[in-house]
Amino acid sequence: MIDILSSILILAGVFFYLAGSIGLLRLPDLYSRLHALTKADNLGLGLLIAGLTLHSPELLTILKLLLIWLAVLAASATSAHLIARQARRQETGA
Amino acid sequence: MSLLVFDGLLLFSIVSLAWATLTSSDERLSVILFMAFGLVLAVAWGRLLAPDVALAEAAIGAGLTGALLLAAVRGQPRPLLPGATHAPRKQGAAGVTVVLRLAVTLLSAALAGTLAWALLHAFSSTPHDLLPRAISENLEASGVSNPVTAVLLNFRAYDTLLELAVLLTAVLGIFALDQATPGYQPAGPVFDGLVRWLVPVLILMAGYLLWVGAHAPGGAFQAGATLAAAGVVLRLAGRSRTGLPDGYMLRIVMAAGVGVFLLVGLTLLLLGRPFLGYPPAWAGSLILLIETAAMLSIAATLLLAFLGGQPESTGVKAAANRQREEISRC
Amino acid sequence: MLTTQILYALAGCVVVALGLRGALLHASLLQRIVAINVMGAGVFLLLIAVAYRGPGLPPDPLPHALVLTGIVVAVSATALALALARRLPAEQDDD
Amino acid sequence: MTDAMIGLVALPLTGALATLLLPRWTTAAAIGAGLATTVAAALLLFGVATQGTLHYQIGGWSAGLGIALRADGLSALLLMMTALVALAASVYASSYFNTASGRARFWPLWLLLWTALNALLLSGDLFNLYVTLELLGLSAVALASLGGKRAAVAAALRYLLVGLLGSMLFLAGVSLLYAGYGTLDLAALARVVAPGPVAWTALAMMTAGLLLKTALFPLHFWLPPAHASAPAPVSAVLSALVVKAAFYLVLRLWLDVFASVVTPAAANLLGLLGAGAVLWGSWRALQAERLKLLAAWSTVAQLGYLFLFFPLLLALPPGPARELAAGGLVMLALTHGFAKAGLFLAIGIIQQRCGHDTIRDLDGTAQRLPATTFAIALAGVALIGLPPSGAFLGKWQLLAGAVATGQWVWLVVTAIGSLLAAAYIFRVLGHAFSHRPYPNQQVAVAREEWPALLLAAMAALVLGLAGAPVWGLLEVGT
Repeated sequence: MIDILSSILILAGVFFYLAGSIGLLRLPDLYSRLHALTKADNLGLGLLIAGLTLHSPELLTILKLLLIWLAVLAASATSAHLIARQARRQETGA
Repeated sequence: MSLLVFDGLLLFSIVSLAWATLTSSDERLSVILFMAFGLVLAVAWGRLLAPDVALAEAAIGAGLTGALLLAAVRGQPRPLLPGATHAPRKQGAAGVTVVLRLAVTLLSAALAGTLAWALLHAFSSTPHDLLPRAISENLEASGVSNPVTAVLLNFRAYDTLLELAVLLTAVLGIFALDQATPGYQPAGPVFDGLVRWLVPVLILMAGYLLWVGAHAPGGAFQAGATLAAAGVVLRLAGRSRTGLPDGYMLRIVMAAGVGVFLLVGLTLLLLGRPFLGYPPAWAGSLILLIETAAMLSIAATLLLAFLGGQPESTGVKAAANRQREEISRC
Repeated sequence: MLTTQILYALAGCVVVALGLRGALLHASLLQRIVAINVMGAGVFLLLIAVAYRGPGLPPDPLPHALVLTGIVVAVSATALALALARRLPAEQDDD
Repeated sequence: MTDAMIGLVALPLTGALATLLLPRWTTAAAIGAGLATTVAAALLLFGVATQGTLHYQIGGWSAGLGIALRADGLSALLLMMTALVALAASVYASSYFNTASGRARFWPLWLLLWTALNALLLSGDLFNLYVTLELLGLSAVALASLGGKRAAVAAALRYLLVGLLGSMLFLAGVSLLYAGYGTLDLAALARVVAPGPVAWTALAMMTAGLLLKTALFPLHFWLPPAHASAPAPVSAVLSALVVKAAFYLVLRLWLDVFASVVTPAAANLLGLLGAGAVLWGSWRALQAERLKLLAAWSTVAQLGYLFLFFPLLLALPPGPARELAAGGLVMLALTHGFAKAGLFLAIGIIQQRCGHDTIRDLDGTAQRLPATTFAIALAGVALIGLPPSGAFLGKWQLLAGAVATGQWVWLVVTAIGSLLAAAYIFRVLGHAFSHRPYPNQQVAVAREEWPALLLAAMAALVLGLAGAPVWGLLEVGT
């Protein structure tokens, strides 16, 4: 039962990763690419980690996995922000 | 079967990323591809049951080397025309260049072929397990239960001592060349917010990696790289202080890794034991002591390499009397 | 013979060759430095493949330790090379 | 006595840390560490002479699991040469670097280089050798760039990249050997290695890497700019010791560890490359306009002679004739080490006193700097191979071996090379001794001239006249 649930979560995570990657390649401009990539990847990683926690025997491992997710969330949000801001500055010619 | 598909995909990514890294005409792109190459490589280390190496690759191979390379392309304006980073070629030499490229390509292919041929021969006999067996038999006496740490800090500690000397040499060489590059602009509120909690987490993580290295993947090098990463993040956020000590204290931290290692080795020699021959009862503590000093030195050294030279406050005097050595007389 | 071991080791050989080619051919100093790093990564791949003993079996820890040392040596050399490269004015690329 | 082996590595390394941490006492700490290291080298040489090959298991672990240090006659002799040359260059450097910041930069790197040389010569473990090669390469490059000018930095960078390429090839060979034989210990490897794809490929890759580092023709392109643009004491050690460390490894691998694997054809190839180096290096030295460049090209040529011995040693059956030839090889290497270091130090004095080292403008140097000119002349005697220099004994054995094995071509190469060497040395001396209306000065030897003079005298007189024990020592081990 747990195996099936975990597999579903991981597969769903992979689907979001795939969607994010396709978005990165296919979408027309930087902002929508960023949007697709970060949203999909954060969600994808979240589902992946949720799937993996079901397999983890120890609380410490689960905490570490959650920490990874939080760190990636924060890092990707920040870098998306920095990239978008830089692009905005270049557009406005500042 | 499914693992074979995974292996195939992974190896395809590794080889094609290496190819893309080396054939890109844009230096910046090349650096970014190299970092991606390093991260995929870290997955391969995980796959081959080498988690210690995976950690080091992600932190040092891809992470800090990538940061160093990115800092090196930072100063250069992005080339406007594709291929503008190439040195201008002389028209007449085009034919020679083609022949040269072909020759080098053939040479490299021959190298790969020969190496592969010899490796297949090596693999065709049963693997030698004398040494792995000796390592696991002596693991108990080594003071740690992670065999990689046992090799690095006990069985082959001498290699690691010299390796720390290599790091020290590199940073002394960098010091002799130049001052640190100018810092970065202060970060905006979003990045600054990240830095505020990320840096303490990185420091905590470094401590954890150092401690856990005795019995699980981790150790001084991964911990030192993580600590250095905290400094890199601080610098990128425009902080003037990157956590490095100043002046004389900095020298002590730089020398600490080699110094403590050497001191332990020589003390044991004076006590009638072999050089670096820890008594089994003390081995665990001595290794932790050495690793702590090594971590600080590694972190300082890697961060100094990222700064590109001596931090300004200590370096001003050196710049002022930059020496002119060839005196013109006669 | 282990298929996994052979596959990874052969990929290592290819990466070594790609790195060597790049190190010899690249006009850009920075990319030559990158190429040498790639070549080193190929050698590491080879070593870690040698250490692999199959699923479920503990790998040989010795090559792992060697690669860890190699990674640190490589970053030291890269740092020194980049510091030297920075002292050269960009407009006068050598060769 | 085996503790001397640890001392040879630990003393200069401690010295490096001391010079880093005691900024007021850099020179004193460095010279002190240098003296202590030299004493350790002498003790080791004595130990090897009286007790035979010495071993040390670091950490007390058995060889294979741990790292073994090993000193036989060959390594003990080279360690002694390293100590004497480095000590003399240290004394010279203490007056060459005349600012506090210059000294602060130079000494730690210098002692790290010394550490690397000693560690390399003592190491009995393949991967440990890789680490020592990298330590040697990085410290040598950092020192070579201390010239500070653009040319020095460019040459140092090229030196570094070539060196790294060489190390990577070496490491690839080491990995292959570990895959094939499951050991990194040189002695254990020598027992099990057998001709076959693994041994051939590994030896070829390691040799290729080392030939890059030892700058054997046609892989010498990086050497002249790097050695010619470094500060004088650094050039001395780069030319006399650093390239020779890589050569020592080739020798160790070919004649010792892989003795059962190498073939006469492969040795002939090394001999041919050596011949190319002798002819091309001497020719370029003759054409050099600057003294330092001349000395650097002469290093390319002199390394070539060492490789001429390979086909002879492979062709000679084990026995007295082979031992005589091997002794000749080592004698030539030792003589070149002392002579070239003396030459570079003497050039450094000329450069500092006159502000240049252009050969055309050296007229009258003999009057102004008689001791330095005399040092150049002595070093020249050794480089040409005139009696009573050690090089004369070395070349004599080379010729004897060539005659004994019927390999006449090496004889011709040696003759042409020696004539070219005589030409480039006398070209320098011709300018130096040419008369110029200078007021007669009293002849005195300045403090900084002594190291050059002693090194050159060692090469031209001591080794040749009192060098017989070298052959006796070489029977230890190999």
